[in-house]
Amino acid sequence: GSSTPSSPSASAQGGSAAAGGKIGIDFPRTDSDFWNSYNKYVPKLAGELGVDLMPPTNSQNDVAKLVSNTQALVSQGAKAIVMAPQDTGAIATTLDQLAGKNIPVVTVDTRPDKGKTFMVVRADNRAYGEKACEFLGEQLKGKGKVVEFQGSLSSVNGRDRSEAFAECMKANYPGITVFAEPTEWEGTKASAALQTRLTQHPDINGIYMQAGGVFLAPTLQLLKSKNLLVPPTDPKHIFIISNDGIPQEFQAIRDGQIDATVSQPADLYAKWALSYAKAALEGKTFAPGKTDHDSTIVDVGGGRLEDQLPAPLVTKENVDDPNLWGNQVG
Amino acid sequence: MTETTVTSPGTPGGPPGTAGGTGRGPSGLRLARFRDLALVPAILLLVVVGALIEPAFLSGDNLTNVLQQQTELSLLVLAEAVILIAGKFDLSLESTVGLAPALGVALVIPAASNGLGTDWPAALGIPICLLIGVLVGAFNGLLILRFKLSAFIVTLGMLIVLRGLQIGFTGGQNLFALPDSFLYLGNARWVGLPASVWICGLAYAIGIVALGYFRHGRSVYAIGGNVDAARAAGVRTDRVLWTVFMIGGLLAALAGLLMTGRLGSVAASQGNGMIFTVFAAAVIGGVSLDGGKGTLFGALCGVLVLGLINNILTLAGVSAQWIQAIYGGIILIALMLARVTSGKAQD
Amino acid sequence: MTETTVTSPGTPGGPPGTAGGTGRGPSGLRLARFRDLALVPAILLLVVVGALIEPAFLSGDNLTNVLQQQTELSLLVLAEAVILIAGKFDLSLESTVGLAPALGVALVIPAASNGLGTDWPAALGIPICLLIGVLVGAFNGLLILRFKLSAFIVTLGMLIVLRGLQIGFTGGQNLFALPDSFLYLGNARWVGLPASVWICGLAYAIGIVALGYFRHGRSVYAIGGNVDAARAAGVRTDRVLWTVFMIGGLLAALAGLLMTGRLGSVAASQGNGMIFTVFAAAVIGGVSLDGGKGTLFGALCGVLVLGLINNILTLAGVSAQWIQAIYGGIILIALMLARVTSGKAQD
Amino acid sequence: MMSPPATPAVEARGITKRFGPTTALDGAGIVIGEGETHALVGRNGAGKSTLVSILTGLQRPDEGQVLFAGRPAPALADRDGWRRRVACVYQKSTIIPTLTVAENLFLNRQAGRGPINWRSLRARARDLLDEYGVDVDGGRLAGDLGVEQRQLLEIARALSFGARFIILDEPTAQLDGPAIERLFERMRALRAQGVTMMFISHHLEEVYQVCQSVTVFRDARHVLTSEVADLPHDELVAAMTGEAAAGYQARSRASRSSAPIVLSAEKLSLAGRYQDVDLAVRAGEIVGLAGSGSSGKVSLAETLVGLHAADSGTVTVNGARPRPGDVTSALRAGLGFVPQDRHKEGFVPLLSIAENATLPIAHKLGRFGAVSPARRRARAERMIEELDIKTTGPSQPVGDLSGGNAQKVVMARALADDPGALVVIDPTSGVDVRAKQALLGAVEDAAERGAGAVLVSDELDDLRICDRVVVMFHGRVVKEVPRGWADAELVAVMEGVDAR
Ligand SMILES: Nc1ncnc2c1ncn2[C@@H]1O[C@H](COP(=O)(O)OP(=O)(O)OP(=O)(O)O)[C@@H](O)[C@H]1O
Ligand SMILES: Nc1ncnc2c1ncn2[C@@H]1O[C@H](COP(=O)(O)OP(=O)(O)OP(=O)(O)O)[C@@H](O)[C@H]1O
Ligand SMILES: [Mg+2]
Ligand SMILES: [Mg+2]
Repeated sequence: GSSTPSSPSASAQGGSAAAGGKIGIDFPRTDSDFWNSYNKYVPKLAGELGVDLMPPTNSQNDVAKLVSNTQALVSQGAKAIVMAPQDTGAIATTLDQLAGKNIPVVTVDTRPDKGKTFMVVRADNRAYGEKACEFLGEQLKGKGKVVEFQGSLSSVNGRDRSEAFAECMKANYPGITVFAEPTEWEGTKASAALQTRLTQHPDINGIYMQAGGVFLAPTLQLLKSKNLLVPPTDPKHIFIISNDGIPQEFQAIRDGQIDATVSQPADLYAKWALSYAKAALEGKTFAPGKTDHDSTIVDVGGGRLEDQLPAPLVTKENVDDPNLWGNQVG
Repeated sequence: MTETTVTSPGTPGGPPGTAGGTGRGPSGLRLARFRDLALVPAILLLVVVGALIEPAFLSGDNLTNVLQQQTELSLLVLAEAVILIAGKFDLSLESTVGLAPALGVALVIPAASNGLGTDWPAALGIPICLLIGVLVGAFNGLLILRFKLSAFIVTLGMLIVLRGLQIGFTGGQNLFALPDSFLYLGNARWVGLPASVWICGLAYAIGIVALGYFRHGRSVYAIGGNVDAARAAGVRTDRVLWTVFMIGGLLAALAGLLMTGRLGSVAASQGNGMIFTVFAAAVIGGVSLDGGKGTLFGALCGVLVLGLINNILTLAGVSAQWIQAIYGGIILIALMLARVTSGKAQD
Repeated sequence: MTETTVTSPGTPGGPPGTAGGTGRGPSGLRLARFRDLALVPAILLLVVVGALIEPAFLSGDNLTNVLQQQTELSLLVLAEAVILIAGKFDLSLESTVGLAPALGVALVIPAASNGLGTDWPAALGIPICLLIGVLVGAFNGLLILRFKLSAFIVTLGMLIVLRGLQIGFTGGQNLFALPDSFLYLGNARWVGLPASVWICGLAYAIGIVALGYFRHGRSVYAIGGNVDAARAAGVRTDRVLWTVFMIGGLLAALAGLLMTGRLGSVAASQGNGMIFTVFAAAVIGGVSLDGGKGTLFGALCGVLVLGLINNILTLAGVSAQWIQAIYGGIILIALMLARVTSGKAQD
Repeated sequence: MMSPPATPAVEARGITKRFGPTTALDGAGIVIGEGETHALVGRNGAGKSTLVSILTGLQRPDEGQVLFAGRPAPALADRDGWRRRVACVYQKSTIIPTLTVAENLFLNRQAGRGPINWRSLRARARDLLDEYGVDVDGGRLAGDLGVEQRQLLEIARALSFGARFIILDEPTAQLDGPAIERLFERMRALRAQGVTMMFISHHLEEVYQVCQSVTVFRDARHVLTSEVADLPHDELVAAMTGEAAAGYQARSRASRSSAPIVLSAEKLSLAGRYQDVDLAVRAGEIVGLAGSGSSGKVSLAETLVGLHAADSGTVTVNGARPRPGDVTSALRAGLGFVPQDRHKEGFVPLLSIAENATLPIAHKLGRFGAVSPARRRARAERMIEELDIKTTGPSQPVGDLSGGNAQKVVMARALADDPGALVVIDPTSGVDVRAKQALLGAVEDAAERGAGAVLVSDELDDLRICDRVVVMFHGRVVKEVPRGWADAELVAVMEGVDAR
């Protein structure tokens, strides 16, 4: 039998004999606003969902650490694991080992290249890139120069966003020149690149930053010092779209400093990751199709399921929507 | 085999243009200057290449950008160069770059903006930031000099601890709500140039004069060259070293301050991974890891080389896929060029 | 002031470091052993703490995990320790960890799986991987020994270049279609223990015997201690150093091989940032950055200390927010403990 | 014990100092009267330099007390206090190689509070160097100087402080005749100004030349203090060694002109160092190589062993032609080598005596590249015994040995392989009388076993064991002096007075 969970406490179908058991969770990193919000939602939601959560481990963006953390969680008795492997290839062996021990795994944010997972909870990163491309393309009416702060090439999310953005630009807006700046997710690199680029091409009129948490402040600061932080009505205005959905981005949208962001649902990540892990322990199974929470479960090949959560585009119109996670944290 | 040559100790610790003679006899003086200027051909080459690739390269605006983007790095390199000349090591500078302004900011901003809730007067922000730098340096000095621990591991441990503290008390959040004083320094322009460039130039000028023309500065070279001999000559080696560590921390905090102002926030990862670049610039600039050798002017040239390479690669729009390989390749070539023009073995 | 203590020039102006590492006379041997065992109290303490915090700590499974997780690190530490003892530096090891297996894999897998399209026989994968390690070491040696460039900057440049090459030809993609041979080594168990643990144990055993009881091994110490004296005593210093660099590259490639097998893919960032930990482990284990001093056994203890700290912190479920600060703090404490129990100044 | 008039200028009482298991000083003391030049002598490792480091405040004694003019010495941290009371030429270099000569001279007193005036500093340095007759450019890096010039620098620096008490720890060990004479004149002038001095040397005749009183240490203890005039040479040696003295007698050897040539140089030239040198050493022969400052003798010897590659000409060792500039192939051809600067090229300070001494023969101490620690130890114990090295055992690091004993280890290393040819540079610098005998004896033993030796030295005592002395002057061989020379004759040749 299969079901779509209608709520976290959906009734068990596969018999709840195996229900219960500790859930181990590994946090990928603690030095970005997005992940910090996620890290904060997890224990809160675990309480609400009635999940028996072990003390979370932290792999500090290092897959080797993630592997050892997982092993430690298992030896401490974890019956299900939630993780967010930032390096999607290097986790394959671990997933196989966990599968061998019948420990279901829910991955958040990234889809492992290989290996068995119970569910992948993520937003579609390619969609981020496409949304950003479409937004800028429309605002600039298909003409102009755009600077793109790429993430690290060795991160899937960065690569997905970059590729989708580039493909969409090429296909739909050939009149827009894109300067793709490699930043390794570093604010200083982005700031330096933008400064250089603005000197070289003073007529730049669009910016796509792949991570607002890292690039927002440096970009605004630089534009301010160049007197380029002007309202959209001004012809000098540079259109900026960001990814993440942190409160500071919302504030910047309200202030007219940036124009849009794609809200990456930190709260939903936490909520559904825990729900699926719990469901796995309760013996439930799922099938592709629409869910009751505005998302779709898709089969990404080999029977691996992925719940693609909605990642709304936030602009001045909907920036005050209280449902956005960025409006729920301090 | 090359074993026959006598590896003569390279860089003189001499003050620029004065007694810093290497080599032998009357041509020694000239050689010494060359060594200091070893990177100048590399810099010239880069400038020519830059101008060919992109006319905008030579615009005053762009060159100012290059300078401004390197200010924080160059302050760290200044700090590290002095510490290396004194024969020690400091890896923890890169964490101080993040921790000092983070604490300085967190203590003065309201808890609602991720502050610590102490709400101290905003005017204290900068002094606290600098003080923290000095304290970190003093603590490093304590462990290294009193407890006789290895500078490398002490500061490696501190690197981790300080970064950890920053993540700990900010909960890993970036601090966005900066007091105006922080923003001012990172953004103001004085007489047409960014304030940070002036500050950095001043710091180097003071450093060059102090290391070149003052007794305590010279004793840094003496200590790095042979600490026992320096002690025998009456240099209070521990005191000088301690001071050097504290100045290093101070400069790192200042760099953090400027970076915070320029980027408009304190990232939890501010400074992360910079120490490699700091060492690269210092060593490329002729500062020896063995101590006692190198000049601040050389170190500054090292910073410039790296800054120019970065700028040119950005202007040239090199593909993200190959940028790192090319960057590394150019550094290696610049090194070999410096080696060939200076004619000295490096160390 | 601390000037009174042992480091003062015994016979004044003595060659720096005379009073160093080992003890003197008949009891000298004993003291020397103590120095080697300096970390043992720290290790014991960690084991006790681990057992108290979490009973699962002492389970065979967990201890095996600790060992297996440290195998790649320990191979790198072995390589770096030998290079440091020889008085040189190699930062590029961490890039070799990624590049060597990446190239080895990419040359044998089909283009569809992100391979280079050469489709060489799969059996060549491992030999190519190891060969690349050796070649990287040989190239480092060439620049450092023939061109007399500084080991620090050469290998720093190589660190960047090699990583850049890997990103360049893989386009930043992970390679996960591994030939079976790669997977085998990282996953097989021999007689109850992971194959990688055996390999690593064997490498250390060979290293310890070679450095302790073989002519070429001893000459590594002689070179690190005083390269001129070693040369005057007829040691072919350049040849030995070159070999040391090549072995270092080989070990790094081997470490990359094991890591690839264990993790089931070659990540574009494989090995990134490891070099800090490598140095930390080596130096905590008593290997001096000045050369000529330290043992492989000590270095292995350093690896174990770091591995145990990691494992205990994970088991203890320390809050993600503070884990780094605590980790760094414990390293500092372990160092001081080693200092106190060995009673020696570190360097 | 002589009781000096009034309060002594310097007094050390009951000093004990231990380094781990080694007791360097055991309740030893010294009393130096105001204005006198006082010699401190003793065998290598007697504790002289240790006393120096205590008298200059570099080390704290475990027990005992130091008094200056009757008042306790300043605290160890008070470096300025020490510097006002005592200046010192240390036995081991305190020159900072990365700084210039001028700056080394005025280290830590380049200027007062204000900025340094480099021009005037260089001028002051030039004056000082001229005053001491040191022909060095003040702008050169000290690290580029030879040992000799560095030693002169140390002396000039110490004497220029204007301190009332000066310690000279083996200042003459690296100097040639004229330089020593200049130093002595200087010392006499200082004494005339009432400066108190403590002088350490293994050349006992120097003690008689410049000192009024002498203290002897033996095995870390004070043995005697006496007026120099009251103490004949052999009694002094007996006090040092604890046994009746016997002067070293060069042995007579029948040098056979039919013996094979084991070491030769043909038309050897190295630009700036020496030109067109021919040299042939037969088995069983010891050839001295002498010449005063910058004669090129050391460079020549270093070329023979492969430390330099000659510009032209060939070197032959035991009939083989080692690769120029390759020490290993020269050693493999059967050469033994004692380098000039033992700290630079002689030993690895952290490694044990056993390892240092067997470094060139490691391949013979086991199979397949292995080195048997037991055989190494046995070898080393034999060497320690043969050369009478004062040590706690073969596993003691050489860095912890006193200067003379370290030199013996270097000699042991050279002899380890029973070399057919031997190149020995300045073997007895800083070595006590007994050790000197042991070292020269070792060279002679080697010659008797059939080795041919080149002995580079300016010491007439050393050269006496040579069958002939080849004298160089400004890079050329000027004369060959057969055995039986008179001191004055040889010195004249070396100084170029006699050169035709
Ligand atoms: N720093 C040290 N550590 C260990 N042992 C030392 C140290 N300094 C000196 N010693 C030992 O103390 C003893 C006395 O050494 P010292 O250098 O004072 O002798 P010395 O009389 O100056 O000999 P020389 O004439 O050879 O210079 C020697 O046995 C030496 O090995
Ligand atoms: N490393 C060097 N580089 C350049 N010149 C050198 C070097 N070493 C020595 N010389 C010069 O070569 C010449 C011969 O030096 P060498 O040391 O052989 O003479 P020497 O006879 O030993 O003199 P001394 O008695 O002063 O030691 C001298 O003029 C010296 O200054
Ligand atoms: Mg002595
Ligand atoms: Mg000489």
